[in-house]
Amino acid sequence: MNLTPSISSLTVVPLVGALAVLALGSNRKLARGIALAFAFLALIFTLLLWHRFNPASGTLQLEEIHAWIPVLGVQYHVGADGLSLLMLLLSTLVVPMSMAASWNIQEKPSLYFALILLLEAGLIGTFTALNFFHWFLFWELSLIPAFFLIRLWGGSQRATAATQFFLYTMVGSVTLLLSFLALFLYTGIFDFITLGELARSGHLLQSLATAPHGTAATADRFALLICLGALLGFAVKVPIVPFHTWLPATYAEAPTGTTMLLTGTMSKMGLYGLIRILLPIFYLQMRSMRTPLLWLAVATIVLSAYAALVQKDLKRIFAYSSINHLGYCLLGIFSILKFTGDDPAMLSEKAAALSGVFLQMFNHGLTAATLFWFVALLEKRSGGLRGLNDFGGLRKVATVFAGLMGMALFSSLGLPGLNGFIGEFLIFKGVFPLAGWAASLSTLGLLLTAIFLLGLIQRVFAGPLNPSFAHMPDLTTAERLSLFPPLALMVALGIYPQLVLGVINSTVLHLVQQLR
Amino acid sequence: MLFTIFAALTIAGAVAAISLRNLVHSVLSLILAFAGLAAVYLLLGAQFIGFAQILVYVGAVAILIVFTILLTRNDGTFGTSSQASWNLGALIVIAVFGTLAWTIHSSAALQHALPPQPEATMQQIGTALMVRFALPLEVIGLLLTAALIGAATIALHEKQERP
Amino acid sequence: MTALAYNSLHHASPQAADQIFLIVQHWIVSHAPAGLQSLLAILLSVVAIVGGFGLLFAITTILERKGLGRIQNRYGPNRVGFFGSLQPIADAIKSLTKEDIVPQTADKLVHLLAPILLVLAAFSVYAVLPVGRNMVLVNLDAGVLFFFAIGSVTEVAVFMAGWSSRNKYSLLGAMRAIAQMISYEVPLILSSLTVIMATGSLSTVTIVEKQAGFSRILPHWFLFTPWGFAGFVLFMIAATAESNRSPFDLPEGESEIIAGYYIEYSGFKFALFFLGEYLGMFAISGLAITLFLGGWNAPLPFLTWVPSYLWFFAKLLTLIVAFIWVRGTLPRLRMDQLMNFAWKFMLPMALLNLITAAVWHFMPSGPVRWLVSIVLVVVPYTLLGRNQMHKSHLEKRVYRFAE
Amino acid sequence: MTWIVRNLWLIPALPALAAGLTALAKRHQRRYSAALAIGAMGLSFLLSLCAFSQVMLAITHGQPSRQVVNFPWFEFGNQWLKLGWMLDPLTAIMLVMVTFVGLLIFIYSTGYMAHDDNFTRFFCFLSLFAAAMLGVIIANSLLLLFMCWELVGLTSYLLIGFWYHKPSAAAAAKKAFITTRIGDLAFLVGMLWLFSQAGTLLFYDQGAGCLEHSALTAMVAHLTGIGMAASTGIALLIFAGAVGKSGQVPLHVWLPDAMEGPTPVSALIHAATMVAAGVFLVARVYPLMAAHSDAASALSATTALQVVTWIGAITAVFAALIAVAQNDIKRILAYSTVSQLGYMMMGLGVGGVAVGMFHLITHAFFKSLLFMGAGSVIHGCHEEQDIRRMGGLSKLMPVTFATYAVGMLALCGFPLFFSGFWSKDAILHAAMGWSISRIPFYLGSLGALLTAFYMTRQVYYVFFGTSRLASHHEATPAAHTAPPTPHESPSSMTFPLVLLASCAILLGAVGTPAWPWFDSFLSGEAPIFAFAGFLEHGILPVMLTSTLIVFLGLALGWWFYGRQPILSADLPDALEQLQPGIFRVLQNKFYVDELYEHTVIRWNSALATFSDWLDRWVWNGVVMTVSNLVLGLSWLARSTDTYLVNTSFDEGCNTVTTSGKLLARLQSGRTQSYLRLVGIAFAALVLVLIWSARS
Amino acid sequence: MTPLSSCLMLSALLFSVGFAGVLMRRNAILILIGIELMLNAANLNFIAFWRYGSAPEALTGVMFVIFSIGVAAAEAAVGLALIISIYRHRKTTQIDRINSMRG
Repeated sequence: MNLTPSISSLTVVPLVGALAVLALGSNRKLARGIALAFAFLALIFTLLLWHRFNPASGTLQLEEIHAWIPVLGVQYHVGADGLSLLMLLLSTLVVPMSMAASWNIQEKPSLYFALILLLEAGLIGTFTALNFFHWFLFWELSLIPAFFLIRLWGGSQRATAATQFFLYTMVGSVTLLLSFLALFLYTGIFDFITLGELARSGHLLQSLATAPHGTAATADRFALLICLGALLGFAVKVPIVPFHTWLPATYAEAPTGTTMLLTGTMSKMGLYGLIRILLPIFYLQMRSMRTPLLWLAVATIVLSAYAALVQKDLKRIFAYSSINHLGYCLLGIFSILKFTGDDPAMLSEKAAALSGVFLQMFNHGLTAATLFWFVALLEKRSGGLRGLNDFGGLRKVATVFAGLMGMALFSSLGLPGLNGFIGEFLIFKGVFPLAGWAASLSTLGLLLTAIFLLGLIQRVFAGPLNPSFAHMPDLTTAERLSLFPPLALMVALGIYPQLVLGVINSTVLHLVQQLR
Repeated sequence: MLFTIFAALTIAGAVAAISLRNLVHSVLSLILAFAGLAAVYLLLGAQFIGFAQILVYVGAVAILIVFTILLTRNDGTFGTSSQASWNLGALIVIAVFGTLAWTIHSSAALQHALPPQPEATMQQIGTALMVRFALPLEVIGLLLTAALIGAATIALHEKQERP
Repeated sequence: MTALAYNSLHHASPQAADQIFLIVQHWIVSHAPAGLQSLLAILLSVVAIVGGFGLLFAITTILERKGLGRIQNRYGPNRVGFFGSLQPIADAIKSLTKEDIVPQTADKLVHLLAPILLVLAAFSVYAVLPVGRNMVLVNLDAGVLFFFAIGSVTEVAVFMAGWSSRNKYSLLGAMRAIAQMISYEVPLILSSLTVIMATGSLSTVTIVEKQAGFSRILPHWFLFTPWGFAGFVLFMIAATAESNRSPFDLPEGESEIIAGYYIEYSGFKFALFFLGEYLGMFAISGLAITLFLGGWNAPLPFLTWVPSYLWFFAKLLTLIVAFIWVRGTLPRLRMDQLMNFAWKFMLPMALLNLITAAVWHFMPSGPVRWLVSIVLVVVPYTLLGRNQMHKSHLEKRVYRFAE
Repeated sequence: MTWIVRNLWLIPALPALAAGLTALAKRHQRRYSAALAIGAMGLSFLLSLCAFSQVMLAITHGQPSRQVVNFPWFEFGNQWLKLGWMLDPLTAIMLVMVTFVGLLIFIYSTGYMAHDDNFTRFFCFLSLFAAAMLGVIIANSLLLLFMCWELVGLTSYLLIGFWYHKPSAAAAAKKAFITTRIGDLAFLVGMLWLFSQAGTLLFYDQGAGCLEHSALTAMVAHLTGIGMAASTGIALLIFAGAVGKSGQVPLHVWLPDAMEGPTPVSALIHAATMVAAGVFLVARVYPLMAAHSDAASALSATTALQVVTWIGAITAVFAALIAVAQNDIKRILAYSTVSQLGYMMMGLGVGGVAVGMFHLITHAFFKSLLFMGAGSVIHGCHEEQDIRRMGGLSKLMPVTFATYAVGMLALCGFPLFFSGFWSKDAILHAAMGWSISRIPFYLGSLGALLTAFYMTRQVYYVFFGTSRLASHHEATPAAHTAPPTPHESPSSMTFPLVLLASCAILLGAVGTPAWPWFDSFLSGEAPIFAFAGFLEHGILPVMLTSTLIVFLGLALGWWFYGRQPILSADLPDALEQLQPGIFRVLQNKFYVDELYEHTVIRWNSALATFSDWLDRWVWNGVVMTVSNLVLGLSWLARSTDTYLVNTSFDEGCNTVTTSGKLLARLQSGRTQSYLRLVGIAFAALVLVLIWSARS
Repeated sequence: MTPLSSCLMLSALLFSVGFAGVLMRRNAILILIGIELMLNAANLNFIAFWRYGSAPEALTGVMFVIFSIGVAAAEAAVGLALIISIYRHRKTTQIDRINSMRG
C-alpha cells in the first residue's frame, strides 16, 4: 500500500472540499476555514507527488488508466511529467493565495470558496488528463466556476466581462472540440499520447487521407485546418494577440482573488495545451506556420506592452503585463518548431527555450498572482480605488507594502536575482539562435515592461503623499506572513532555479527529442 | 357433489357481491364467495392454499374493504351505471364469458386421463418456497413492504388537512 | 378429505385410562352401520368437544365471577346452589328465556348471523387442538394455519355484529375490536412461528409430540428455552388482546362504549356472543398450551401415568385463572397506547425472537447458546421497554379515536 | 588555489549580508545599521587587500596572474549553465578601489545623512549597491556580470529615488533605470549572441571560455549577413550596455538628472563606481573588442574599438561643453564625469586596458573627492546647490576648500603633482599615436581645455568672492528668521576628504611613463623603473602640450570669473554676456532631452496609444462586428420565424389539434370505458387466435 | 364434464361475474371487489391445472397462487388506500366522476 496520494485523489480533494464547503459553510469563517484547509491539503498532496516523482525520467509518470467508454476509445487516463507537476504545484500554490486575497469576501462566501475549489479541481484535471475526453471535461469545468466567480462577485461591468469571457473561451473550446472530433472520426483515438505517436510515425496523415474525397494533398490541408481549430482554442485561452481582448476586461472586472486564479493558473492552461497537445500531434502543421506564429508572438509581446503603457487601471496594467509575459512563452514555444535535424547544439537551444517557457509559466503564475494580491490589498485600503492616478507617495505611510510590492514588480520586470529573470533569459537564450529577429524585436517588450512598471511605482508610491491616504495602514503582520511564502519563493527561484529546472529538465529533453 | 355445492356457493356469493346495493352486504357476500372458493381449493387438495385463501381474503382483504367502506361515505347514488352502458357492459361480459366457455369446451387439453391426487404437504411447499422460489419470495416480501408503506403514505394525510 | 384420527390402541391398563374416550367412541361407532361409521365418529367427537368446552364455559363463568369478586373484596354470586355454584345454570335459563330484541333499523339477517358465525368459528378451531393423546378431531397437516385462518373469521363476525346493529357504539366497538385483532394477530402469528420453525411442522399433533420427553426432570417444552419463554409471553399478551380481555378490553369497555359491538344483543344471541368469546379464549389458550406448554404432556417424568387430557385441562384451567387474575389486576389501556404497544414493542420483539430462535437452532447446545439467546432476548426487551416508558412519559395525550 | 581565491565571493557577500540585515532593522536602529554596513565594507576592503597582495605576489613570482573558480548553477537540456568568479589584476585593482572609496563614502554618509529619516534604509541600499558592484567586478561569467549589472541598476534606481517624495527624484530614478535598460537590452542581445556563438558565457574556463583564443577565433571567422564579423557585432552590442551605464552619448541624459540623489550616492555611483562599470565592462571584454581576424591587421584598431574611441571622444567634448554653462554644483560635476568617462572610453579605444583603467582609478578618487566636497559645501550651505548663490566659502570651510582644490587640480590635470595629469596624459599620448585618425587627440585636448575652464569657473563661483547666500535668502524670508551662515562639515565628512585628497595626489605616481607600474600590473608583468620612459617617442611633446592646454584653461577661467569677484547671484554669467546664444544652447544641454522628448518618447507614447486603440477598436471591433452580425442574423431569423414559418406552422398545428381532439374522445378518463375496450379486445383476440389456430 | 373443465368453467364464470362487476358498477370499491373476484378466478385456474396437470410435484401452480395471493393483498391495500385518498380529495367514490385524466 503506497501512502503517497495518486493524481486521482489529488483531483478529488478540491471536489470534496467544494462539497464540504457548500454543505457546512453556513457561516463565513467556517466556509473559508474549510476551503483553506482543503486547498492546503491539495498543496500537500502535490508536494507529496513532487516527492514521489522521479526527475531523472522525462516520460509520464504516476499514470492511472481505467477503461471508461471503450466503444469511443475513452479512457480515464491521467499522468504527470515535469510540466504537469509544475503546473499542479502552481495551481495548488495560487489557490490558497487567492483564498487569502478573498479572505474577507462578504457575499455568499461559501459559494465563492466552493467555486474556487471547483476551479482548482478543473485545473488539476486539465493538467493531468491524457485523454481528450475527460481533459476537455475538466477544461470546460474550470470555465464554469470562473464564469460565475466573475458574474457574481465582479465589478460594475461584470456582466459584460463575464459574458465576453465566456463566449470568447467557448468559441475557442468549440473549435477545439470540433478539431478533436474530426481527429477522432478518422483515427478513433482520443488519447493524446497515442495520437502523438501516430503523428510521429506519419500514420496520422494517412488516416486523414481516408476522409471522403481525401488524398494525400487534401490530408495536409485538412490537418492544417484541424490544427488551426485547436490552435484557436488555445490562442484564446493564453491569449495570443489578436484574440486577447476579453482578457483586460475580464481581469479588471473579476474579483481580485479570481483574477489571481485567472492569471496565475488559467492562462497556463492554454500554454499547457499548446505544449502537451498541439506540439506533439501537429508539429508538422505548426512548423509550416512557424513564421506567422512567431510574428503573432512578437505582436503579443510588443503590442500588449504598449497597450499597458496607457492604461490607467492597475488591474488592466497587470492584465496587459500578463499578456506580455505569456507572449515570451509563446515565443519560446513557437521558436522550437524550427527544423534543425539532429544538430545537438540546436537541440540544446531548444531545450533552453522550452526550459525557459516552463520556468516562465511558473514564474508568471506566481508573480502575477502576487501582484494582483497586492492590488487586492490596495483596494481593501483604498475602498476599491485602483486607478493609476488615485494614489501617490504611499511609500511614506506604507513602507513595507511599497517594498514588498516593489519586489514583486521587479520580479515581474525580470530583475536578476528574482524569479522572472531566469525564465526570460532562458527563453531568449534559446530563441536567439532559432529566431534571432524575433528575439531581438521582443527585447523591446522588456524595455516597455520596465517603463510601465516603473511608471506605476512612480505614480503610486513615489512623489508627494496623497492626503487622502495619509492614514493608510501598512501591511498587518498576518498579511506579511501570508505574503512571505510567494515572495520567498521568488527569491529562492531567482537565486537557485535548479529547484524547478532539475525536475523539468528530463521532461524538456524528452519533449524536444520528440519534436525532432 | 361437494364441488357443485361449493361452486354454487361461490358463484352465488360472487353474483351477490357485485349486484347487491348495500356495499357491506356486497362484502359479506364476497366473503361467502371467498370461503366457497377456499372450500373448492380444499377439495382440489390444495390445503395450504385453501387456508391461505381464508386467512388473506377473509381475514385481511375483506376487512380492509370493510374499513374502506366505512371510511368513505357513500353519496347515495348506489349505483349501477346508466342504462346504456349497463347494457353495453352486460353484452361485453356475455361475449367474454361466451368466448371463454366455448374455448374451454372445445379445448383439447381436457382430454387427459385423471391423474392421482398429488401430494402438496407443508414440507414440500416450505422446501419449494425456501429453495426454488426463494428469490420470488424475497421479492414478494419486498413488494408487500413497499405496498404497506405506500398504502400508509397515500392514506395518511390527516395532519396536512388539519389547519 | 379430512382424515380421521382413528387409532385403536388397546394397550396396558395405564393407557386404558388415558385412552378411555377413544375406546368408548370406538365401541359406540362399532355398533353403527358401516357406511355411517366415519360420520358417526366425527359426530361423536364434535359432541364431545361441544359438551366438554360448553361445560368448561359454565365453570369458567362462575370461576371468573367468584374470582373477580374475591379480588375486588366481595363475594361474587353465592345464592344459587352451593356457594353459588349453580349460577351458570341460572344464567343459561335466564338468557334462553329472555326476549330477543332486535333494533328497528338493524340489518336483521346479519344481526342474526353474527353470533352464529362467531360461535361456529370458535368451535371450528377445536378441530385441530389435541386435548389428549390421540384426542384430536383432525390431524391437519396445516393445523396451526387452519387455527389462525378460522380465527380470523371471528373478526368478520365481530364486524357483522357491530355494523348490523346500527348503533354508533356498536360500530365503534367493532372497529376497535377489528383494529386490535388485526394488530395483535401479527405478533401472535410471529411468536408462534418460532415453534413452527423449531418443529418444522404446522401440525399441532407433531408439535406436541416434539415436546415429549424430559432432560432429567425438566420437560422438553418450548417454554423452557429463551425464545420459547419470550414467545410464550408475547403469545399470551397477544392472545389477551385477541380475545378482547382486560387490559385490552377496549372494544367492550363499559365506561367508554358501554358494551361495544354487542350492545344491541340480548337473550340467546347475547349468550352466544358470551360463549363465543370464552370459547375463543379457551381455544387460544389451548393453542398456547400446544405450542409452548407441551400440550397434554406431563410436566414431570414421574407423573406420566396421569391421563393426558387431564394435563391439558389442568394447564388450560391454569391459564384461565391467569386470565382472570390479570383482568382483576390490570387497568385498561388507552387506544393509542394499545396500538403503540402492538407495533412498537410486540412486533419488534416478535421479529427479534424469530432471530433468537434461529440462533438457538444453529448454535451447538451448551451454556453459550443459552447465554447468547438470553442476551438476544433481554437486551431488546430492555431497550424497547425503556423506549416505551420514555415515550409514555413525554407524549402528549391525543384522542384520535374518541373525538 | 589560495584561500582568498576560493573565498572571493565573500567580498560581495559581506555587504549583501549587511544589506539584508539592515533591511530588517528598525528605523531607529541607526547606529547599528551604519556600523553593520561600514563593518562589512571594511572587511571587504581587507579581503580586497588580501586579494590584491595575492595578485602582486603571483606577479612577482611569475605565476599566472589570473585564477578562476567556476561552479554549475542550473541545467537545461544536456548542459549545465556555469557561473564563476575570478581574480586577475583588473579585478584586484578594481576591488581595492571600490571597497576603499566605498568605505570612505560610507563613513562620509554617516555625517551627511545624519538627519535623514530613512538613515537605515540608506545604508541598506548602499550596501546592496556595493555588493552588486563588487559582484560585477569579480564575475567570471558574462551572465553573472549582467545580473550584478542589473542589480547595480536597481540599487542606483533606489538610491537616486531615495528622496522619493520629490517628484523630480522619482522621475530621475525612473529615467536612469530606463535609459540604462535600453543599453542593457542591447547588452542582453549581445550576450545571447555571444552565448549562441561561443556556447558559454564564462570568460575564462581553461581554454573553453568565451574570451579565450579558440572562441575568439571562431567568432571572428563567423561572418554575419552584412559582412561584419560576429565578434564585432557582439562587442558593439555589449558596448551599448557600457554606453548606457557610463553615460556616453547618446544615452548620457540620465546621469545629470541622477544628481537628485543624496550626494554620497552621487559620489559613489556617479563618480567612483557605477559609471565606471561601463568602462570596466569594456576593459573586461577587451579581448573580444580587440579580436582580429588575422595577424596582418593586428596593428590597426578593430571596428569595435574605433566605435569606442569615437563615442568616447565625442562624449568627452560634448559633456565638457555643457558643463561650462551649468550652475548646479553637482550638475557640473556630473557633466564633468560624463566627459571624463568619455576620456576613459577613448583611452580604452586608443590605448588599451591599462590606459583607460588608469584614468578610471585616478578619476574615481578625485571625482569622489570632488563630489564629497560638493556635498560638504551643500551641507554647509544648507542644501543650496546653485553655485551662483554661494561664494566666499574658502574661509568658512577651509578643509573642504583645500581638498576640493586638490580634486579640482587633479581633474584639470595639473602637471606633475596630480594623478589626473598622468592618467590623462597617457590617454592623450595614446590618441596621438592612434593609427586611424588624429581627431580624437584634438577632441581630447579640447576637452582638457574645457575641463580646466569650467572647473576654474566653479571654484571661483563657490569659494571666492563674497557669500551670496544671504541675498538669496532675503528673497524668501519666511523660510528662516536669520540668514544661515555656512559652516564647516563634521569630521566624519572631512576625514574622507583628506584621505581622498592625498590619494588623488599620490596615485599618479604609479602610472608615470618612467614607472608604468599600473600598466605592467594589469598585464601581469613585473614593473620596470626607468626614466627612459619619458624619452620615448612623443611622450614629452604630449606632456608639454597638455600642460599648456591646462594652463590655458585655468587662465581663461581666471580671465572670465576670477578677475573681478562675482557680486550678485542674479547677474548673468560672464560667458553669457559674451555669447548668449551659444550659452543658452549649452545651458540647455544641446536640447538633447527635448529632442528625445519630441522624438523617441513621443513616438513611443503614440505607439502605446495606437496599440490601445487597436485593442479597443480593431481587435475588439472585429469581435463586436461579428457579434453584431450574429445578432442581426438572429433578428432576421426571428422575423422569418414569426412571419413565415410560424404562420404555416400554426396552420399545421391546428390540423393536428383538431385530429387530436377527435382521438381524445377515446380518452374519456373513465376507467370503465377503457375496460370495456379491453374486454372487447380480449374476446376478439381469443377468437382470432382460435380461428387462426384452426385454419 | 371432466373435473378440470368444471373447474375451468367455474373459473370462467367467476371471472365473468367479476368482470361484470367492474364494467357495470360505478362504485370504486365494487370495482375493486370485481377485480378481486377476477384474480380469484385466475387463482382457481392455476390450482385446477396444478391438480389435473402433468407435473403436479413441481408445485408450480401452488407457488404461483401463493405469490398471486401476496400480490393481491398488496394490490388491495394500495388500491383501497388510493380510494380513500381520492375520496378525501373529491368526496366521492363514483368512478365515472373521477375523470380528470380525460384527454
